[in-house]
Amino acid sequence: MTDLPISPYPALLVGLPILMATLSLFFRTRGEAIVGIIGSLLTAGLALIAFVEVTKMGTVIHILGGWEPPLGILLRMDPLASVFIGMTAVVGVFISLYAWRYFPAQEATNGRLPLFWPLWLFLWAGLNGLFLSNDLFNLFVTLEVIGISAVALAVLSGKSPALSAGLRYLLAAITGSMAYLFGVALIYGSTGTLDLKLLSQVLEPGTTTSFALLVITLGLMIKMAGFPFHFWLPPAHSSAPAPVSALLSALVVKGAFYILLRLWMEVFGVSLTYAAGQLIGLAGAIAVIWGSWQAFMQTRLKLIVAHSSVAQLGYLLMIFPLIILAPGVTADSADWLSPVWTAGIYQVLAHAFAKASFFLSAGIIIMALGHDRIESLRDLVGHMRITALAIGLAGVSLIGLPPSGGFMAKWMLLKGIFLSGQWWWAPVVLTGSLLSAGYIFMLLRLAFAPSREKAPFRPVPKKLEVYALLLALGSFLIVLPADSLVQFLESSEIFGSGIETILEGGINGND
Amino acid sequence: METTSFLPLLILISSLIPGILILLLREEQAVLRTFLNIFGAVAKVGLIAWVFAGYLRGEEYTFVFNLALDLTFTLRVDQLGLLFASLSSVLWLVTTLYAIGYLEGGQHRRRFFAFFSFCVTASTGIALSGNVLTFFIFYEFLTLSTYPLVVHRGTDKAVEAGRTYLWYTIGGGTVLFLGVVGLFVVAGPIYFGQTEIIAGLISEYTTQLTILFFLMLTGLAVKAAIFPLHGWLPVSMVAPAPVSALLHAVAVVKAGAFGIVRLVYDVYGIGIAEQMNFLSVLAVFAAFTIIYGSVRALFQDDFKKRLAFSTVSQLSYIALGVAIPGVLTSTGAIVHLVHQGIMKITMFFTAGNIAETYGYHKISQLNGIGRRMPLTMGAFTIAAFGMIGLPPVAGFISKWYLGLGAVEAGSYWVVFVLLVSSALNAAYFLPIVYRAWFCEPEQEVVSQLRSGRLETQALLLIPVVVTGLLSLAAGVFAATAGSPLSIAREIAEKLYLL
Amino acid sequence: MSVLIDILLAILVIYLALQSLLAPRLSQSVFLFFAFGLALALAWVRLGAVDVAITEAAIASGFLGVLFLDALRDFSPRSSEEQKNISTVQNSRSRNSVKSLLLPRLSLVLGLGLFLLIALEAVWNIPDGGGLAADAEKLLPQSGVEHPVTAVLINFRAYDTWLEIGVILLGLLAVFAVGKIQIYRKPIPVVDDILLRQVILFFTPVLFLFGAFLLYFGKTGPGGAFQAAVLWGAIGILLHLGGRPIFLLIPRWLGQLLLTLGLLFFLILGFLFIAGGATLFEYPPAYAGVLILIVETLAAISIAAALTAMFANLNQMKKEESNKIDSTN
Amino acid sequence: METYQIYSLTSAVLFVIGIGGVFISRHFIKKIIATIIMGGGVFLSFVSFADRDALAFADPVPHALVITGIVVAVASAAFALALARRIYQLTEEESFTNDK
Amino acid sequence: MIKEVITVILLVVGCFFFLAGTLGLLRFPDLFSRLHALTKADNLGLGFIAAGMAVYIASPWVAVKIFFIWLFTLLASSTSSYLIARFQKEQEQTKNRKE
Repeated sequence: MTDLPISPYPALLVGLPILMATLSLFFRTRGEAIVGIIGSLLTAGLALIAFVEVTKMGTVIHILGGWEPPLGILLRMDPLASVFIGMTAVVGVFISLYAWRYFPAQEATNGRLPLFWPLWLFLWAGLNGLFLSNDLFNLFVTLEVIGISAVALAVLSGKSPALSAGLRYLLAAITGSMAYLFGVALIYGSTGTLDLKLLSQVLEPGTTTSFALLVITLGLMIKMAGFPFHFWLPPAHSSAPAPVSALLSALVVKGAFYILLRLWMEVFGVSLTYAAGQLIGLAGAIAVIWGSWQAFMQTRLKLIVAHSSVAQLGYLLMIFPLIILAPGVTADSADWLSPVWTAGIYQVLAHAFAKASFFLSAGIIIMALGHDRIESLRDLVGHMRITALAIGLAGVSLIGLPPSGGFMAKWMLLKGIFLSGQWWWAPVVLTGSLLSAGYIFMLLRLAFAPSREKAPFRPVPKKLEVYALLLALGSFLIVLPADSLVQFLESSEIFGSGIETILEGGINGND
Repeated sequence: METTSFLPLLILISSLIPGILILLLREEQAVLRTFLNIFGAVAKVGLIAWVFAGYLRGEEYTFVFNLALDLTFTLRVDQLGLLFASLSSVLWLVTTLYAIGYLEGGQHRRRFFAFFSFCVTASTGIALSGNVLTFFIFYEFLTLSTYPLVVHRGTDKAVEAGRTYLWYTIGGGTVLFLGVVGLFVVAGPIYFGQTEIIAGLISEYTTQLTILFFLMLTGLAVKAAIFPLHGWLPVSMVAPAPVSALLHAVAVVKAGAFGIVRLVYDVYGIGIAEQMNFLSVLAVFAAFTIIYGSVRALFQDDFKKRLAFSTVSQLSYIALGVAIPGVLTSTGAIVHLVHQGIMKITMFFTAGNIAETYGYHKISQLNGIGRRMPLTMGAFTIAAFGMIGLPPVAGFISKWYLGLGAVEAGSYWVVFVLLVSSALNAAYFLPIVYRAWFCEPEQEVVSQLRSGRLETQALLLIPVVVTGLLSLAAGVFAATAGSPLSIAREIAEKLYLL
Repeated sequence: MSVLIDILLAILVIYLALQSLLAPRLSQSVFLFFAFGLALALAWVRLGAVDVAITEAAIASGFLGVLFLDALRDFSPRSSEEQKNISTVQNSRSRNSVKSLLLPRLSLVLGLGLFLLIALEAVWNIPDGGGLAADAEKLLPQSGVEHPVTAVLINFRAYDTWLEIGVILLGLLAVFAVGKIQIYRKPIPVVDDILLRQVILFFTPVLFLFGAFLLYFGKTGPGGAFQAAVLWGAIGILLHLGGRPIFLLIPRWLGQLLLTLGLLFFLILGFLFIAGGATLFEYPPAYAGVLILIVETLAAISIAAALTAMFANLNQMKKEESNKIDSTN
Repeated sequence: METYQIYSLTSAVLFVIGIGGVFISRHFIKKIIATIIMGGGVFLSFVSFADRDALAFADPVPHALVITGIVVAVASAAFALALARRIYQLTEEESFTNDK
Repeated sequence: MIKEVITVILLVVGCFFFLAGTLGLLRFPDLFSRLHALTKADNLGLGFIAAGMAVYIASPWVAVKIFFIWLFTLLASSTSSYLIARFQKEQEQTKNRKE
């Protein structure tokens, strides 16, 4: 473990945003924004340098304080983590640029929201910390950093619906972290270590481990708005200011997913059963159908987009039943694993780009209209062609039409579904696609329809539209480097691996 | 597949880049836009001609880009693809000219021409795609790029038509998606022409491959407008005439028909398809669609609607030709792909010209129009005769080969279908011709578009004359080397030699 | 005997927890919560976790309790359960909805019961993992402090602790975000009570000294930055209540400095270590003791400032209408 | 029955009470109290497991973790309280209007 | 032995005062008298218990610490009950003025 190359970047990736966040507190509104935007650009630059470093050197580590695990904490930046960090950086920098223009432009209607920048940089540090962390308890702390800053960002507008949604979100987040932490306590009690790597060697199946897995999974499901616990997401995401909604949807929920993936794959392999995978897949499938249907029924743009997040996260959960092999199948013979992993990564990436773009576009529309009821989107194409194009592109990626990243994800997912013989997930994927096509094209239809008013849209800064469009394009461009990206990820230990199960033992239930 | 060539990619880029550039231009920059359009169209025709020449010399053009795992994006030149690509590029050039004239002074021309270019990019992409994945990518891309064209007018009716169009095509696309992924899983990444893969697997995976065939066929049948999946086509003729021309002749329906040809000939192979009795199902549906479309066309008074139902009927000739195994029917099917395109585009241009010049949309208004627009109606008459199947126009050739092939294959009922449909074709086209030339106009209307000695604008007139002549030439010179027929025949012979 | 005490204490803790959730009146809830915190602190002592006991009593029960008490002034005296009953009497339609809620509630309770049984089973059968005591004992001499808990907090797992200081600052920012920072700058009425003022003046140095003692003592025994920080934070809260809101009395930049000092110093120190070729928070062994003391002091100052500011901000968030003020009967 | 067992069982009970409280209680303040109770259960389990081997040198790591955890939990609770008070200030609502 | 006896006596007496104070808190009619019972009795009870502990441990330093604990508690509880009383009085005055 410790013979991997040591690099300072992991520590800097967490330290730098917090440093800038803290520094920004010393300034008033404008200065704070300047420090904030510089901080985001620096962090993004650092993330890209670190990404390049990992592509060259492979996994790098940073032993904090020089104390090796199990006593100390180790930051590990493997290809999987670096892809998530890179994604955060790219999406983050666009959202930062957008926010830099958005908040001054919105000052007249929303008033000043001075704390955006420090909170966002804290959030960024938390996300980087989470992706890098290799320690169960440290993951809890980063989850809390993310949770508090995310909720604080969500309530920035200070309006009562946002506050109410924020409190709901916060309570869900605290409950989730506490459930997670209870699992950590049990794991620490039964193994005496918190380091993921060491845990994977010493963890033994048993009631305690299974229960720990159960509470950890439940906790993380609450945090990532997995199906029965999705109730907090739509109000919280839809009532936040536009750049914040984009951050919450594109990045924050991915954090919990990342931990879930890491823990299931790296740590809890011993106590997973086929049934556990099927159950979590079922939760995902219901989320896909329910979320898409709810999105279809909404009449406010941001609510549509928020419900669509529930559905898109459902696809992520549907990865799990495919990676947990049925009894009797070995990971060597399971040739569907790499498509499924590719599907997972692409779903994460495509959703991050497309959803961020979508929320930014929604922000632009609210700016132009003063509200986001969709019947007022009439003739959007005529008046705001860039935004219309961005919505169209992002929507195409969400539906999963070629040649978008979403298409890559759906293709690989379907392929994995067929190859693994678990064909019963296929109708879910297709129904989800059709339903999402339904709500996306409902928007497009309105966008092309003739307007009933003379000049329905107030002018908005063009740059905002361009940032949203670039993000939407990003959800297409990610397909181009797919081959090298997958090869890069395959050098990560867990990418492409599967959990082999035996017939007996492990938990039988999960909800 | 050994040598990588960027030429096929260049063919796509020649319309993609102008499209993107047009989107970036301002609405007022009409001259630059027109230049880009025509430049792209001419470049595309030139490139395809070059590639065609190279191909005839025996060179191979393949462009491969590996997306991820075994997903590869492949463009490859073969005869069938080239035939379709040349058809779309030539007709695109013509339609571009027509559209420039047709939309002069209209709104949102930037958007129109941009998506127009994307649309042609997609259809040449379909033509040149070397494997099922690439085909599917462009197939969906085509759906998306035509949507803004269908709703271009922005009226409630257009938007509603766009919705119908999308539901049909996205639904079809989803079914196709399922089939394509399934095929990938069962047979791996199949390149067109590698029929031996399926042949090797068919005994082991009979059920799966049968299901997948029909899934893909259903997906493709939506665009090919085979009954009962044709509903979008008559509705979406609310679009401007160039778009209808594109939808009905060049791009969308042809993509469906072309896909069926590819599926049967180059993926499953004609032998397997016949052996598994896939084709008889297709034949029955195609035959029914031919009659059904003709009967529906008979009762339309709206000019474009009649043409639309005629398309439904005519397209199924291709499917029918594919469905009856034999060199002659295959030749007929492939050549009809081209012929129907040329003839139908002429007809839509005619309808557009009449509507633009005199504002007539109904057939009952067309009395005596031939005297006022002789060139336009002349072209229409040629095309109509072709559709009915009178020699020496192009349509005759296709029908002849189809009928001959059917006799050869012993499917006499097909001959009967062909005869009935020809009679119906005559029944709904001849009255138009008759009205135009032999009826007295009820009132004299003077069009503002009528400038100088020309019966309408030059840019509207030239395309229709050109395509009218083309459809005549395709029939008259059918026997010469390089004509669509000879190419189609070569393709068909190759198919059956294997 | 000792087992009996433990069982009684455990029952008391559970009873208080249940009661604080079930109490019909909000004020009862809050007071029972206070008691719960103190009982839990006793449980920590029984388990030999004196540091945790101090932290629990000081922060979770003390500071949070004060915040809850302060919040009580806002909310109406009746709890929502009663209000719901009133509204159901007024509105028969919502009574139906209460009835329809009964089934999900019941299933939720049953589910929780099942969950409890599994949880009890899981904690009862927990295998003995050994823990890290041996590692910590071995490395303790190199850490620069003698008290193992402090060593873990500020040295072995300094990263967690640093993030935690960040979380406190973040919590304060979040509270600001809710209250729209302006509230916090609003002057508060000065209390003109001589007794209160004198008592506060008396307690200020006492608390300060005691905090400093805890901080320094943390090196060798239970105590340390967090415990000290709460005491110092208590000074700020007392001064605020006594009409001397520190953050309004000192210049803005100083307030900001106080709030961020701990986090910044800790981080910049870590960056300096990196620059010197080591890793983040890798103290040079020779200076570890001194550096840890400085880090702890500054962290304690920052946390104290943050707690004060949190309280001050929450305190001013009260509802303005006078008829809403809670009377204690 | 050992001391640690009593408290580890207590911790499980507290955790479940907390979870139940978060979902069933209606008033904001009670929901927040419930999260703290839940946290209390979690922290108690950490330390009670550490107390198993009655060595002279108790495992300091769980103690440190719990101190960190308590402080983090308090920060979140204070934030939640601020939200609750602000909501009440603006709307006079003391609980979520539509249940769940 | 004698030390233990003295400790027990002091603790019992302290507990008695606590009990009395609690009884007063529960039984007295109004706020002021409740406060009265609580502060007086409890502070005294705490004093006895503190004294008992000091005797039991029998170390001068600890005794000083315990004394300070008692002193601070005394100060804090008397101040707070004074404040509660004052708050109540103000409330009543405003109520009267309104009526």
